[in-house]
Amino acid sequence: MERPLRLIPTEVTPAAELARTLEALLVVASQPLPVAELSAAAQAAAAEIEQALEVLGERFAEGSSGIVLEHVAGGYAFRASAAATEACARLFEKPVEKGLSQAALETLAIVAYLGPVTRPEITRIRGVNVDGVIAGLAERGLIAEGGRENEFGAIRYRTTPLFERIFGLESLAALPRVDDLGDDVAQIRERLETVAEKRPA
Amino acid sequence: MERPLRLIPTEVTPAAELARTLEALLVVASQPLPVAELSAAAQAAAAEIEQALEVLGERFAEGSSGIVLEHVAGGYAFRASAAATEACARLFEKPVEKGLSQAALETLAIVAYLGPVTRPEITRIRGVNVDGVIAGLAERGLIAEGGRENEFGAIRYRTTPLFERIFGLESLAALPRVDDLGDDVAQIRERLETVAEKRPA
Amino acid sequence: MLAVRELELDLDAFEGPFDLLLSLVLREELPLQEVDLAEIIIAFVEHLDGRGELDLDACGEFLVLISALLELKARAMFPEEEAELAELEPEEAAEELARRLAEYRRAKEAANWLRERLDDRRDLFFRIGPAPLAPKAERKLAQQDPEKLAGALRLLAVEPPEPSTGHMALRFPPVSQFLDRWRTLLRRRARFDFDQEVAGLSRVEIAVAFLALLELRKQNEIAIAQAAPFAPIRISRADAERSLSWNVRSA
Repeated sequence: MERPLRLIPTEVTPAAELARTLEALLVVASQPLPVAELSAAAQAAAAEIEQALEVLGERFAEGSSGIVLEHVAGGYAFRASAAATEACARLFEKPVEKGLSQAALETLAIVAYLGPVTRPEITRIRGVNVDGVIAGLAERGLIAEGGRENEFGAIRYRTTPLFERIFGLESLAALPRVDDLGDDVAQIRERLETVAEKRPA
Repeated sequence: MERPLRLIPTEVTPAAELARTLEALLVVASQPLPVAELSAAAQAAAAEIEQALEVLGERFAEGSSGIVLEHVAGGYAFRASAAATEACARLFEKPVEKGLSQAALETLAIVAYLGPVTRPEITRIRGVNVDGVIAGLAERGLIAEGGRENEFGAIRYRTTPLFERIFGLESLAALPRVDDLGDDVAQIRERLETVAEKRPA
Repeated sequence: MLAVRELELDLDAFEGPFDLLLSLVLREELPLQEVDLAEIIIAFVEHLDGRGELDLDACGEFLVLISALLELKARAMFPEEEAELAELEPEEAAEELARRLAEYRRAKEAANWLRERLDDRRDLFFRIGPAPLAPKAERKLAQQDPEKLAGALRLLAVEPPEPSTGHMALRFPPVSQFLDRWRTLLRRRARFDFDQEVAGLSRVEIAVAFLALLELRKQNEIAIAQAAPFAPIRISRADAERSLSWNVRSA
């Protein structure tokens, strides 16, 4: 250390000390840290951790700090404030440099909602070959292989923590429900039946 | 964004804003950032950057924050406070590994029984490049450099006290006997080298 | 009248007149899975729109052709459900199709949501990877048995077997060579007989060729069938089984 350790003689409460410890953990972590991990590393109860995180959430908030604490991908992590986006863009690459194609987003959606899911299953839903799209998503680190269907079965894919981070999801459970399309199914069916009736045998 | 953007109606001075921008850049960086890079990214003069860094240095100082701004060779970077060293060590602790790979075990056996021994000698006996294995064993602290063959000769390796602890040996003299391979170290070495020569390349 | 068959298409997988696409598909030289049928429909509708008049005959012809392609594709996509689909009553089939369409609608819906989310978030920066001054992780090793060291040393003292020249005669071609060969063949033909394709090869080559087939099967690229022991081994593209029988039946 270049600069000598400066001891500042202020009273430090245990809560404030815990908050500092969490700051330290969060600034060196390479991934969002779940409460359980923070609790194990800081040797404090989960309830205390959550309290300290609340304090930190106010200190490191958009509009009052360049460092922002966010609850993402099942844990807590620091990111740059939105106000500093332009400065960051001059120095760093964006997490998703180029936009994602419609095909990539649909495939990603299927993996996120139905994962772990195999390539044939995705093909089935999308109706076109998805090999290239899957390779692209895997290369970007948005999806990863997650075991096989069975010993010799097809590889299954799941989304990664990076996916949750980029899309700002606290967890996959934060994805909105899209199964309220019941009316549509009935309508589609009705139309199909009408067509079927008119088809010459 | 999960949490609504809270606009805090405080006047933000340009200097304070610059400091926030630097905070953001430093929390995203994966390497120390030199003043020139900070200056280019934040679009501010070097002198302003230095001033802002001074402010940040006081805010993120040992004893008053868990995040500490450090000036290292390559520039500026955040690190964890010294007070949080133990918590950080627990965070980065890896699960205990059960055993060593066959390559590591063979190399370690050669160093233990024949040491101190040079890298070319180990290579000759094992018949493959051992650079990676040696680096790994050294990183784990199981072997260490122990002088040179002669003034300009190859570095010799020997086992460490940690090695003895892990293998439950009071000293190297307590290694299991390998009389079946030869009467002394010189004989064993010769035998291993002879066998190695016969191996197909 | 608008000649539907002359409709010029510019798709990802195909460029040329609709008629050529049809014949390529029927000759199984263009897998339908690669073709985005929605694009064809859009091309047709745009073309129709450009003419400014409604050509009922052309629409009728197009509907017949495109629905045939849709059915072909649907069946090719789900070869494993061959029996299952064939046994379905029209109403059940309609229901199944509706269910799948709904599933696809959901995927689209979810994709839209993800796009909006990405638009909100993609300008936010965070560090990917380790922090510059992060502590280094220490590797810890469990207690070890010193006998392992003696064992490792003894292993190094084992005399190698006398060099054998037996392997010189056996030249193993790489499996990848046959993987390429089968894939190329399957792009041209939907199915082939294994025995025919390996005629004249050495036993080792035939063995490697067969290994390549097993690999393709594992990847779900092909189906392997043999009517009885020692009968010819038939290989078909995993997606091809259904379309053939459908063609035969409707011919």
